[in-house]
Amino acid sequence: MMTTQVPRRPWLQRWHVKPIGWTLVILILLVASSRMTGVDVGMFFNNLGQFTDLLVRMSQPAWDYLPVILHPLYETIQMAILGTTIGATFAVPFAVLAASNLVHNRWLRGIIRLMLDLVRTLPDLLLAAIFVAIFGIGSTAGVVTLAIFSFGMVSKLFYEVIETIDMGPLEALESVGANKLTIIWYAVLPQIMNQFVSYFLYTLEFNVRASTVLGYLGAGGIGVFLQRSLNEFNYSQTAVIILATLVVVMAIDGISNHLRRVLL
Amino acid sequence: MQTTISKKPATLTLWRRWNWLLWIAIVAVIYTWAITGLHFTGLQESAASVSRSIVHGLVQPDWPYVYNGSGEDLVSLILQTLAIAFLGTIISSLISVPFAFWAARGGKEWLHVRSGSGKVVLTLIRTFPEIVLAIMFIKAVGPGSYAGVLAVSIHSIGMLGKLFSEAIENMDRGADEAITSAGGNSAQIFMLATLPTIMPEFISYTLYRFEIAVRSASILGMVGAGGIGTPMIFAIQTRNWPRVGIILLGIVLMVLLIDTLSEQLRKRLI
Amino acid sequence: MDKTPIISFKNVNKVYDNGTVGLKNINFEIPQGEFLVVVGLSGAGKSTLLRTINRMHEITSGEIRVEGESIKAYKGRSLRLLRRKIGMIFQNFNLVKRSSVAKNVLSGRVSYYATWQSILGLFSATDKQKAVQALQRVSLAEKLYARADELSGGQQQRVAIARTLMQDPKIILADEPIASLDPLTTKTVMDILKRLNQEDGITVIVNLHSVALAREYADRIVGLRAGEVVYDEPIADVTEADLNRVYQTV
Amino acid sequence: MDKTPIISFKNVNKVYDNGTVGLKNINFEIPQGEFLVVVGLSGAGKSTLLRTINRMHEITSGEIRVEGESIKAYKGRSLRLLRRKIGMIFQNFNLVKRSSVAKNVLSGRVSYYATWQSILGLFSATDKQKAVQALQRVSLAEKLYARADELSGGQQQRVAIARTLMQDPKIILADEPIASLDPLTTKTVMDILKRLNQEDGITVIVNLHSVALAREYADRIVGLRAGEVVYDEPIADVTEADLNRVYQTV
Amino acid sequence: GCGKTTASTSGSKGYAPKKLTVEFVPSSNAGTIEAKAKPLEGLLKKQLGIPVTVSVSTDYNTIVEAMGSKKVDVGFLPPDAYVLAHKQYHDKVLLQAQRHGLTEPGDKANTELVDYYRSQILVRKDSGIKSVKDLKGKKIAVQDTTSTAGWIYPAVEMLDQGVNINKDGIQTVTVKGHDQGVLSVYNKNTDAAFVFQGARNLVKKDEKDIMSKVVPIYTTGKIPNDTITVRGDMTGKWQKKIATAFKQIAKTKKGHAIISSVYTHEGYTDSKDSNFNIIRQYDKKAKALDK
Ligand SMILES: Nc1ncnc2c1ncn2[C@@H]1O[C@H](COP(=O)(O)OP(=O)(O)OP(=O)(O)O)[C@@H](O)[C@H]1O
Ligand SMILES: Nc1ncnc2c1ncn2[C@@H]1O[C@H](COP(=O)(O)OP(=O)(O)OP(=O)(O)O)[C@@H](O)[C@H]1O
Ligand SMILES: [Mg+2]
Ligand SMILES: [Mg+2]
Repeated sequence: MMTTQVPRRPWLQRWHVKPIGWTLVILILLVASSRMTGVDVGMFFNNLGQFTDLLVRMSQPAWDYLPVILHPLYETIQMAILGTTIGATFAVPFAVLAASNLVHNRWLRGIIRLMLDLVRTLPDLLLAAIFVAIFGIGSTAGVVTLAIFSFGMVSKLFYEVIETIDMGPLEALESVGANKLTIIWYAVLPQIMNQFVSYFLYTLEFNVRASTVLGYLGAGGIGVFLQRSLNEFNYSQTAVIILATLVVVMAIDGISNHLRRVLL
Repeated sequence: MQTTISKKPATLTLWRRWNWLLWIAIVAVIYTWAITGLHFTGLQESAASVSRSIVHGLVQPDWPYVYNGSGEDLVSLILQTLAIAFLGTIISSLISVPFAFWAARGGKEWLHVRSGSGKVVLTLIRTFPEIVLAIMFIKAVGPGSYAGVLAVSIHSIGMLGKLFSEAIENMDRGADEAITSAGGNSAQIFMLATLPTIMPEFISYTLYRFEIAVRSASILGMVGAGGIGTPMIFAIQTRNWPRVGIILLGIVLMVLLIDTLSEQLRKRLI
Repeated sequence: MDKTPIISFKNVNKVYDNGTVGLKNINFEIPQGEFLVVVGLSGAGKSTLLRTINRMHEITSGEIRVEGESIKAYKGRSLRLLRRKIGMIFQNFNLVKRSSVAKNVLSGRVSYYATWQSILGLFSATDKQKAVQALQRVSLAEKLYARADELSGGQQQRVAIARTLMQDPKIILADEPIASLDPLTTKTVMDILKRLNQEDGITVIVNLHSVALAREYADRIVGLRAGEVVYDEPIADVTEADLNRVYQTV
Repeated sequence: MDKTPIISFKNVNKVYDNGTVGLKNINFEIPQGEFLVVVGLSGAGKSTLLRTINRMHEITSGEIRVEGESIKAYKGRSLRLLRRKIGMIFQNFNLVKRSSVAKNVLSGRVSYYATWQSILGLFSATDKQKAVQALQRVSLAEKLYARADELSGGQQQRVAIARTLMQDPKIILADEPIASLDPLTTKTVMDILKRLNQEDGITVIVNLHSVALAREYADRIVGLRAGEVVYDEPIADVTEADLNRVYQTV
Repeated sequence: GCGKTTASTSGSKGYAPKKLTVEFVPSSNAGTIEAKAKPLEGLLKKQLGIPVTVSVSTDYNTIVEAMGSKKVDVGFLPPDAYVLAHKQYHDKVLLQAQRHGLTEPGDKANTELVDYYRSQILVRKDSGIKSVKDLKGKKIAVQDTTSTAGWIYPAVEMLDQGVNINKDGIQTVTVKGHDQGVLSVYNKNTDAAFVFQGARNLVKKDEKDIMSKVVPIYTTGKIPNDTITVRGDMTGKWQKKIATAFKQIAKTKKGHAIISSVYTHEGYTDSKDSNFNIIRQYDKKAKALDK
């Protein structure tokens, strides 16, 4: 009795066309990229000692350097807070306009999205350079750079969140006879508030880390000191800078994790 | 008919009101600190002329730089940047998976020691400046894009691991339960239920990280770890705006292309 | 006294963009104050039918009249006024989970306010009392300040009803309001609807899966199959056999 | 022939970490081959009860025996063997949405394979045929290669049943298997469970909200309220009034 | 790519490369630089007869570290970086680059080839600051404290002139890049700036009137030009071979065109470690200044 006919699979599935195709494409890309970048696995492991050399030299942080970097570290945090706030504030209306479930006008949405994409593509290094040229060395350039960078990042994260919200309450309000703005206020914002907080803090953290790079171009903050310690080969100072940044990042991460749970 | 709004419980009212005020106060203090702590510079006298030459350079880009067959033109370097970002992202996305499970908060874990330690490690990796990482790898494998690949691979673990672990924390455990109740062991649960369920999010985050890696590959150029970054920084430092213009154009086109592709991929895979 | 129908369908057709036929040549009238139950298999077009009445879905051809006027040309403000007149209760409640019950209930009244007022939450004291009363009607006044997601399913459903009451609707559309509720809550919800119908004279249209409930509460039952009306009888004439016919697969 | 009970509860208590009492002093036995329906209000502890039987939830005190053996000490392999013996059907199906129906169904058989075999998908031809047969039993063989998320709710529920069949279970636990299904699909699903019970002699325990269905399908009905058994009668003795008592609010 | 080039096959006599890795980092006084490596690769390969890879970095830390870990054989190092590299890893200087000398006013290039450059203190012409003494109580734009031309030389020489930059009421503003120093004076954000001689040329494209509005009040002594340095363990034979190769390249027409346009090098002269004692002296004085 036990011979039930197993139905035939469609051709595509039977020969695993899609998975095999994808694997092939990725393999080809991997091989090509490895060629292009000269990847050599053996060499890396042979020279692991050289890799850890710097870590060893960093292993004794020069704690007396800490007072020196406290002020720039504060400056970094302050710049990050302002930059993120400005960027995120502007991101909200643009994210709403870019969300396909709220704006049905394809053209408007397309134009807004293109704009957001363009903003996002600008490398922060270039932005920093340009704003240093316009505002001179100092925090203004840093804040503006971080603001634009955050704007690009948050707006994208944000319209993706908006697109995943539950449309039910929107429908309900629509059926009550509410207009667009009211609907957004009552049905959209409450749903995305906690994600917003989470992404805001995530961007803040990103920006604190980014300042270590922006300093290289004179946009203020801790980066100047990172570069100086590297140029003096004073890795025990580098270690202090990294650890101090770590504390800040962990604090933000902790707040974010906590809020995510509380607001959920 | 007269109804009055029922009174809320007194303590609750009190706490809710204070709660709210407390938050406002904290936020106000933070912003006051941030604003007063920075000293802002206004527009420079030279801002107008500098902006003009920047714009001028951007609208009259250095076209011959696009391709000249030397392997050091825009097209080749952008391809190299893509290669660095691609390899780096793929490697880090694989390494991130175990890290993510390490850092994801589970149900009945004692004081969250495991996940807590995982989170700290991921934060440390994320905070370790990419530049220092690149220097370390250059010491190990010499200057060039290989060092860039390694730096991106390791650095990305910090962010991908975090995003992955949050995805794991938020995932729907239903399918896991089903396999558990069918008597599957943890490896089987992972392969047959967890992984297929979580895959779309992993892929989506990986694509997102790829976009970021492409942009941050320019930072690596500063220390000679390959890619389009080095010429861009030289051009900025020597105020060669037409060159900056064409590089920017290249990066914009590249990122737009990646965006479109990853959007398509995302749609197809999820 | 001959009642003029509050809602009338004339040759209504609805084809979805992907070609699915949602409604096919619908023709019937609903007199003011009726308690109408729509039954039919999953995918029969019940939700579609309800949603065309307040223009949440557009119809492809034909005409729907509400209070004697064709709703086709309504736009902007006039459409919002139509919707204000028609309360809708959704199968999955459609509450803003993170907002308080009070806020959810008051949001039913936004169309009576200017945008800025409703955004600033400047509801009149009268309306706040009205909200409490609405919650009292569904026996839920004590949950006024709870967050919507702290409530059980049945309680959420009742909040949704209270929200609808705030609109002062003349018509209530309820799309499977009792799916996945336990028998006790089911009865509560259906009783509330019946009371609104009888005490306030609101016309009620309910989609249901349960034939037993339909027979218990309806004045009249309409059966749909594949977008067509296959059954339409006042409750006195409904027989079990008839209803089972509606549920036969096509 | 006196049947030894396949499952027995002795003074079982379950208190959740947050202090909620899930089960309170539960004492009863389920003979082999019975079709038991558990009814009760939302939050009464029905799901909790079911989940303690295959140790998806741990109990706080008391003893549960399956086939005469206390399941308390089971660990690792022995626990997996216990779970293999007990099939569970979830209210929300718990399918891997992105995997094919075949894969979902076969995954019910993992406990018969070594880890590496199941991971590589190396299921035997016999088991593949078994999967087809299981799907045939729920009339869904033609969907073998469809992705789970392409199916309607009722179809997904049936896939979940087929997956359970693959386990060759002696006991099936079904947690509200028909919530939000239409009457036709409801009947299909319940009929399948009944057939498994009668033809294969599988002991079936079902949580239900619908008293009508309980009376139609059960051999015996157990009523829970606030974690306690407040009703326990063979079907012959069940009266409508009794059941309504179970649904009274406390 | 840069394969398994420099496997440490150093015998008793030292390291003889089978494949040469060269890294370049621009010196601070280069007005135009390009991130080009390939042309030099070709030229060197022809001269040396072994494969050559050239890479570019904007930051000298990596190059010193990579030479330390024997991943780079030859580095184009600025003088301060050379001093550090020598101290840490005993790298050896072979050559110094030559550039055109500059004449005031207007930093015009003359025909003389020199292996040094200088640093300047710039002020606005209309500021009334005429000498170093006038800088007391003023605001000065400086580069990072590791910068030879943007900090060490001018600061030390100011002290010789009796003005202590860390006292005397002087406020310093650290800027990034010598162009920023010039601009901060031009924009009146600071009263003076320490920059390398010729830095005004960087902003000439953007601000046409820079030469007339911003002028030097002081020019420092000679700073050695950037070096061509090799790993300390390289055999003497190869050191000589590499030095000759570079000099040879500078002499050919094609080679000269390339090193001139890409690295603004006009030629190379032999160098020795003692040429950099002057840098070490200044470093020491600058350190004392910090205290
Ligand atoms: N937005 C849509 N686009 C295309 N087809 C749709 C859409 N919404 C519904 N349909 C289809 O129209 C038909 C009627 O759907 P409708 O939602 O009205 O059914 P229903 O009777 O409410 O069923 P249920 O009891 O499952 O809610 C179904 O075949 C459905 O697949
Ligand atoms: N993980 C948990 N932690 C704490 N309390 C829980 C948990 N799961 C369930 N409960 C509580 O235990 C009680 C019994 O829950 P259970 O899920 O068994 O109810 P049920 O009878 O299945 O209800 P429903 O019909 O709504 O599914 C409820 O009060 C519930 O809130
Ligand atoms: Mg429906
Ligand atoms: Mg339950």
